[in-house]
Amino acid sequence: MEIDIIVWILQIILVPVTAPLCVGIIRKIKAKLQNRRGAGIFQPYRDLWKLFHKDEVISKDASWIFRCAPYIVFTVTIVVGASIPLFASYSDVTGSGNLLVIIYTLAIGTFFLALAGIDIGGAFGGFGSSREMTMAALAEGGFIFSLLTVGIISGSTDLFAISQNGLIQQGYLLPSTLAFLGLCIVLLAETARFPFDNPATHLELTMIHEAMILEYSGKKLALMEWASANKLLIFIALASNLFFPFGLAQHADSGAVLVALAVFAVKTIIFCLVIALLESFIAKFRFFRLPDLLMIAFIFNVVAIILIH
Amino acid sequence: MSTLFLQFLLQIIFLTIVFLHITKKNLDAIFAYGIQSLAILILLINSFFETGDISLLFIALLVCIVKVILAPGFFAQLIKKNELIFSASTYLNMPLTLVVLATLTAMAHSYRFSPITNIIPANETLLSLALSTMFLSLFLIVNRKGALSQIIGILSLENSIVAFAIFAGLEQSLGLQIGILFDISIWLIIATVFISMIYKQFGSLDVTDMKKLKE
Amino acid sequence: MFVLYRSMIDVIISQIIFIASLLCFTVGGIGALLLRKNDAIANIWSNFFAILASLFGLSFAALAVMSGGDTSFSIGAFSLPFFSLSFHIDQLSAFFIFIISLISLFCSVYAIGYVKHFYKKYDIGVLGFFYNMFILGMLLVASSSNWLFFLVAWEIMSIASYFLVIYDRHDQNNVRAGFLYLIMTHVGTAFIILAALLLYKFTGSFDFASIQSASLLIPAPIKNIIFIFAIIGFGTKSGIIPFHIWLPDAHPAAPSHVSALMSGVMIKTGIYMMIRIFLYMIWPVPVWWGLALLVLGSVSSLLGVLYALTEHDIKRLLAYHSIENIGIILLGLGSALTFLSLGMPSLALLGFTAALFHTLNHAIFKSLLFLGAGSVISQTHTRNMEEYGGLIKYMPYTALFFLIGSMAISALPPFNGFFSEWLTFQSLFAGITLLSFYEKWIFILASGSLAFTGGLALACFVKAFGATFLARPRSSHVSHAKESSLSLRIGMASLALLCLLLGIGSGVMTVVLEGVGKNMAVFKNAASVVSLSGQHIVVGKNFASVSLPLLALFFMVTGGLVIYITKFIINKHQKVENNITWDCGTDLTERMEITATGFSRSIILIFRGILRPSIQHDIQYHDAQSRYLPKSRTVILKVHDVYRYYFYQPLHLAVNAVSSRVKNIQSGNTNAYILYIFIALIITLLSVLWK
Amino acid sequence: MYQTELLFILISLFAAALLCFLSRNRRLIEVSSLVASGIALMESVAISLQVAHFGANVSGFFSTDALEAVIMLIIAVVGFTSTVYSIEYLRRETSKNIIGLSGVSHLRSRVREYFILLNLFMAMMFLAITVSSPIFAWIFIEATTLSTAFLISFYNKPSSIEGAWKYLIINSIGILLAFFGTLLFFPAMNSGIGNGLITWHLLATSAANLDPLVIKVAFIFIFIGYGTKVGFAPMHTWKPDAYSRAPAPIGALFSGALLPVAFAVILKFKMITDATVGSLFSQNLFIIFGLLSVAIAAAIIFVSRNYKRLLAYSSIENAGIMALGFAFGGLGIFAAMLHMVYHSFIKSALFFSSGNLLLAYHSAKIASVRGVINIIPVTAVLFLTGFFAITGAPPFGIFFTKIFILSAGIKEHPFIVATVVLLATILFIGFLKHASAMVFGQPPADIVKEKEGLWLIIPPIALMALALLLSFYIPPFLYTLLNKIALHY
Repeated sequence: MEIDIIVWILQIILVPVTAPLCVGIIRKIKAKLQNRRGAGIFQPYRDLWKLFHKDEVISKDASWIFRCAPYIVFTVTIVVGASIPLFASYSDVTGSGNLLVIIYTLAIGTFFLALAGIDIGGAFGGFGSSREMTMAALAEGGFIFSLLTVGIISGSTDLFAISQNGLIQQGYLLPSTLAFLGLCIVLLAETARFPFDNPATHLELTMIHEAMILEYSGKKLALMEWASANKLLIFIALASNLFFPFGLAQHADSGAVLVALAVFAVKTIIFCLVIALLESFIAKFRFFRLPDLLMIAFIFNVVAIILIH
Repeated sequence: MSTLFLQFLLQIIFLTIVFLHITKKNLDAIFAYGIQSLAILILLINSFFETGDISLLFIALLVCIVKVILAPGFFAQLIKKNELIFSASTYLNMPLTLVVLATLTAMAHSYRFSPITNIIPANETLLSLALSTMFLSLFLIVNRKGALSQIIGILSLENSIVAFAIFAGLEQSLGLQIGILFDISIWLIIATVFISMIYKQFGSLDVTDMKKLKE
Repeated sequence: MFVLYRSMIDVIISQIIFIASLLCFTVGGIGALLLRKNDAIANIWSNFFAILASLFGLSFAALAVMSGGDTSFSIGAFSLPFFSLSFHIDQLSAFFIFIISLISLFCSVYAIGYVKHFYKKYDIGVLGFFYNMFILGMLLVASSSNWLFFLVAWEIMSIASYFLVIYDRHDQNNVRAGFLYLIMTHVGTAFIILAALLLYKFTGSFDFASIQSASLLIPAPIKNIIFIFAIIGFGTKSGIIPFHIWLPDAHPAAPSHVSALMSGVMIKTGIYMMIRIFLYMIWPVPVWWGLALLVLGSVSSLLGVLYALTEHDIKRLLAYHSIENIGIILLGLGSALTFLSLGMPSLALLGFTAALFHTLNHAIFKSLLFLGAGSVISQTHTRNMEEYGGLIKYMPYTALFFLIGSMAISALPPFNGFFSEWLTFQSLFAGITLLSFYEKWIFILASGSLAFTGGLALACFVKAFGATFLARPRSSHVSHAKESSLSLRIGMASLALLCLLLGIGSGVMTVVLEGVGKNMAVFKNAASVVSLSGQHIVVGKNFASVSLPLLALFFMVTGGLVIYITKFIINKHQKVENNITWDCGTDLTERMEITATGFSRSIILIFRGILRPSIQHDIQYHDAQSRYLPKSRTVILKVHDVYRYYFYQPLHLAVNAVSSRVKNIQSGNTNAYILYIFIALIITLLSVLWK
Repeated sequence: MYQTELLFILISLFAAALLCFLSRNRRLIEVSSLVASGIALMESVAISLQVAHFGANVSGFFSTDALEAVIMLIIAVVGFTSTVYSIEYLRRETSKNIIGLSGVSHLRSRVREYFILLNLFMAMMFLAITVSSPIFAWIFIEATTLSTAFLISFYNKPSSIEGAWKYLIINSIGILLAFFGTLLFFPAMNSGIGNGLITWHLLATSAANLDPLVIKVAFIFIFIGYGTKVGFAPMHTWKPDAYSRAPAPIGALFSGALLPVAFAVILKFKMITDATVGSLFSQNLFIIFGLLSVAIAAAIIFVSRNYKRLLAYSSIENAGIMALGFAFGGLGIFAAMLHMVYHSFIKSALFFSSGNLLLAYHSAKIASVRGVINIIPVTAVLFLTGFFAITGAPPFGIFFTKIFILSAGIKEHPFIVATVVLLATILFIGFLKHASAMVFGQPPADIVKEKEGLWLIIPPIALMALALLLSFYIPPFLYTLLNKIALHY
């Protein structure tokens, strides 16, 4: 009985707790590839701790939207984190594990992030929001269709049901791979990773995600950084648990849960490795070539769906 | 009277209309109309002899007064007052007008119009000739540019209808004849007043310069 | 849910209530006309009776929808054949009466305050008269039961809304917009009349019920013609893409509470009649109808939102969004029609419920947005979003309500827009999973366009809200803007509350709407796919389930925790300093902010194949010689109106050419006139005597 | 038994004409014409009530059955309202000396001449419709042409002379063709009763033994002849010129009263031809010319530049629709008759409002009339409601009659109905373009807002109210009359 409570709590806090770790791992791998030592993998925790304790400067042009956007964006990532299959494929905490609900809840986060970007009235925020919304609008099609492919294969759009049906059946290998590729492109777009946006840069012309949170400082910046880390982990979890659904705890017993946690950790590390490798080897695309990339993702998913019958 | 004589009278009417197409001078046109009305008058008198109906004689008298004396008189007086010797020309040149006249008469005589022309099989030729005079006078109004010739065209159309009625045996009772004549006379008066007004406003009787009223 | 006992008394009471609401509208209208000498009294009179009438309508509709059962009665006998004021209100028309009364209630509350700024300029009595007649026309359209009465109501609605569109007649564009609107509506009505006549030709009557019973007599090709006429006729009124050109001109021209009613409710009457014809009157319909509706829906939704992105006039932006949402409703309807003709009534019921729910939701949030835009315009006296900015500091409540409206329209979860779009998605996904090859592709196209529409709508409303309310004022208009008066705020607040309530209570609403669907003969025996288990709405065998109340609750709890922790536990005594925004050392002018055009420039350039934008730069310099010190630089981004340029303009020129050629027969030449008579005589004679 | 009422109408009208001719006093002229047309109105209502109760009456010189009673009603109502209107209209015009006249005495004689001809014109119309013999009907219609010739050239300007001239010439040709057609109806007749008075009734009863081919030709001549008077398509060319030049009340009388009279005569002949030849022949004729009229009217309205010509073309279009109504038969005839009633009232109201526009703006050009709603608001409202009524907007009856006519026609002629609906839409667009251009927009600078004459507004408002009332409640006696017509023709 108490295993259920632990699993329930774990489901909620797992994403916020381990997200900065992933970011730390990715930075560590990138540093290694650029043969420099780089900060430890727990550096993001220290950054967050530091930011939480710094004073804050808010522009006098900002309205209440600027002030509560961080809270909303962060809460969204926690809610979504709690309602996607991480390690246990039965414990649906919020009861809304449906793919559309996930996508549109994430859209709330993007919506308020963009509004916050415009609210200060600076040039960078406005342009960041404009580019972010363009990317989000184009990515949404690919995102829905990739999850839909897997949904149709497993006969239900409920994420937990998808993650319950074990390894990908033989007949659907090609559609699943196409959908997975599509989802990876959408992952890179949504979490502002490399070909779309350079997370580390503050170069005005190129930054999308950074531009919107440029004006934040102190606790609000911490929440924003943390939220983007959470979002990264959510997408990694979605990609891993829906397309490689093995190793998830099917029923509430401590052994299976521990194994599932380990398998989840391994899968996440592999994804972080892939992302870091990607960021080191390819350059950031010009802004107006990104829509073609997103269209490719959308076409992949459409072809995937057509192939299922 | 023999049909030959009736045929002759009808041919006179036919020729007067053809002459109206050709003439250049207004005075000649009025003179032609006078002859035409005279022919109608004789026709009426002839049908009086045939049926012996006194009222026909009375109508003939009225026709004589209105059509033979009054109308030409009005017109002559009008022409003298405004020196309108030469009437406006026609739309089609002479040969073309004659070609059209020929086709119209041929059409009237063709078997297509047989149901109308042999209402009374006996004078089938007369009726077809009367019909052709009707078409010709209609074409006269279309072709002439002068206002006076158009008026004369309408009056000759009325004459040819009356001729057709006489030959097709459609005589009317006295009251109707009087009514029709009364109308024609009123119409005559109004037409002459209009012509003088047109002359006063437009300086000439040429209908083509009345072009202002269009979309 | 208690089932109301449907006794005879109820029937009579509900009839009395309905007639009472019609009477109140007429009394309100005529009274306003009589009292037009004094503006204030006329305004109060017309809006008071409009509110009273919509309350009556609301109670009647709620009663009818809840308790099921149809009421049909007729008023007065007329000496004209075929024509009788006969009403037949089944659950479907009760639902539409519910929408009409609901929105007119809040718009009338809003109008009490809003119309004040027309007081000295125009005749308020006339506004009150046409406003009441407009709503009365819509109510009659929703409840009439024979074609003639319907056409009368339809024309009353169109002509009343025409006079409302040209109400602000000092601005020449409004008159031109009204002119275009009435022409397009009239062309639509011509096609509707033709469809009605075709129905009459084969079934021998104008009455809906007898047409339905005799619908087997109508041969298939005629049904297709009727379908095409109905699409053109009602598509013009609902603003489906090829026939939409009047909508972005007419809706913004009307006073805002009227454009809210027009956008929210009037375009739904077209949808209502499409349902009435396709699903009720000429039922067994071929498959391609549903697919055609799907294609039309996806085209309308995608292009609607793309054109909305190019707009920088706030009311035109909202008008284009109406086209987009009509497209979404058509997607629901199209999927319902396809499933029905393929013999899957239960899935069709799902699509139908989705369409009805989105009709209700769109009516609510679109009128909320228009009312918000109206109060913004009444304060800033301009519709150009480039001259707004920073209004949230001057009009906080309006900003909040506009934000709720924008979140609802971009289908963000806690609000009602999300749930109806979710249902539409479910019916489209069901289509994808179950259907075979070319139907499946159309369903994929439809869900793809719905997905992109969702994303682009989100971008468009970030632009609309951001450019209007956030950052610093970009023109002097904003500085003297004040918060809108009480009645305006009440109108908007209740609509915003409704958005939230319908979002949270969407489970209950779906079951009610399914009841409305089941009441129709077509869905009589359809098993309902959507079931309400506890708080979850489950579609199919656990195909998809969502429970908005639980999600919202979880959202509130975590949000509260996060705020509590970060604000009060971690670093409680944190100093917060107000300073200026980062400006890289230059002085921060309002030119630095993003403008509406700037915001959507990237999306427009991405979709330049469809939109064909034309960008015009011009720079003025201080003096002729130096090219390096530009005084001012303006960028005008215009989108090429494809429909007007390629279809409506040539059509107008063709008719003009023909009529100017026909005009020449009136050449002024008397001889020519007589020649016409002569030729007419000869030709008729010969044609008769030829044999 | 209605002889007395009928004679009473005619005597009162002729007496009024005579009085106007004799007296110099303008007040007397106006009052006498008003009284005469008032009497005509009351008497015709009485007659139609009697006809509704006791059925048709054929007595000697006069014969009034259902069709005549309805047409008499129309003439009386339109005549009365236009007399009322012309009194105020002429008073305004003489004060603004729009009538191109010099000198006051000359001016008073023109007004006198106007009222004489007006009374004569109404008397002739009453006679034309109620007389029992086709030839007399022809004579009196010819008389209407003559009496109105000078009314059209009332303003004595070159363009009005031109309009009157064209009216005179084209109508005279039409009337003569009709004369020939009427004569052709009589060949088999006179063998029977010698030179007795050939009446409609007689023609109808002996229709069987008429020679079909002759009757066909005769009906073509009748249709083309009287069609010129009604204004069917190829023969309509005089209408826009005459209506735009004639004073507004005369235009109202033309399209409101003269058009139904000529139409009624054609209908009477149609009844006889249908009896001999079968109804198909006349239906085709009506359809072809009706469709042509609607098409040409719709096209030209789209580009017309003068609002009085606009109303003329609208009359042509409505004549075309009435012809289609009679051609489609069954419900179509009932609807066409109702359409005739509505059209006469609404078109006259429109003509009166166009008269007001002319008084305020002194020009008939659409381009020079702007912002009427600010200058003469009541006329603007009247003009706009008249426009909506005439093109068939619901509260007014024309919407219903158009739908009934189309529904009667959809059975056999779906394509014709489709084209009519299309043409009606083009006409609506054209008309709306001009109406909204005139009513809204900025008024030209030199036009000053003045108080509108009370008596200039009351007649059109009365007519519109009557049309609105009739579109919802048709009085029983009118209903029985219309049903009789529907059965009879």
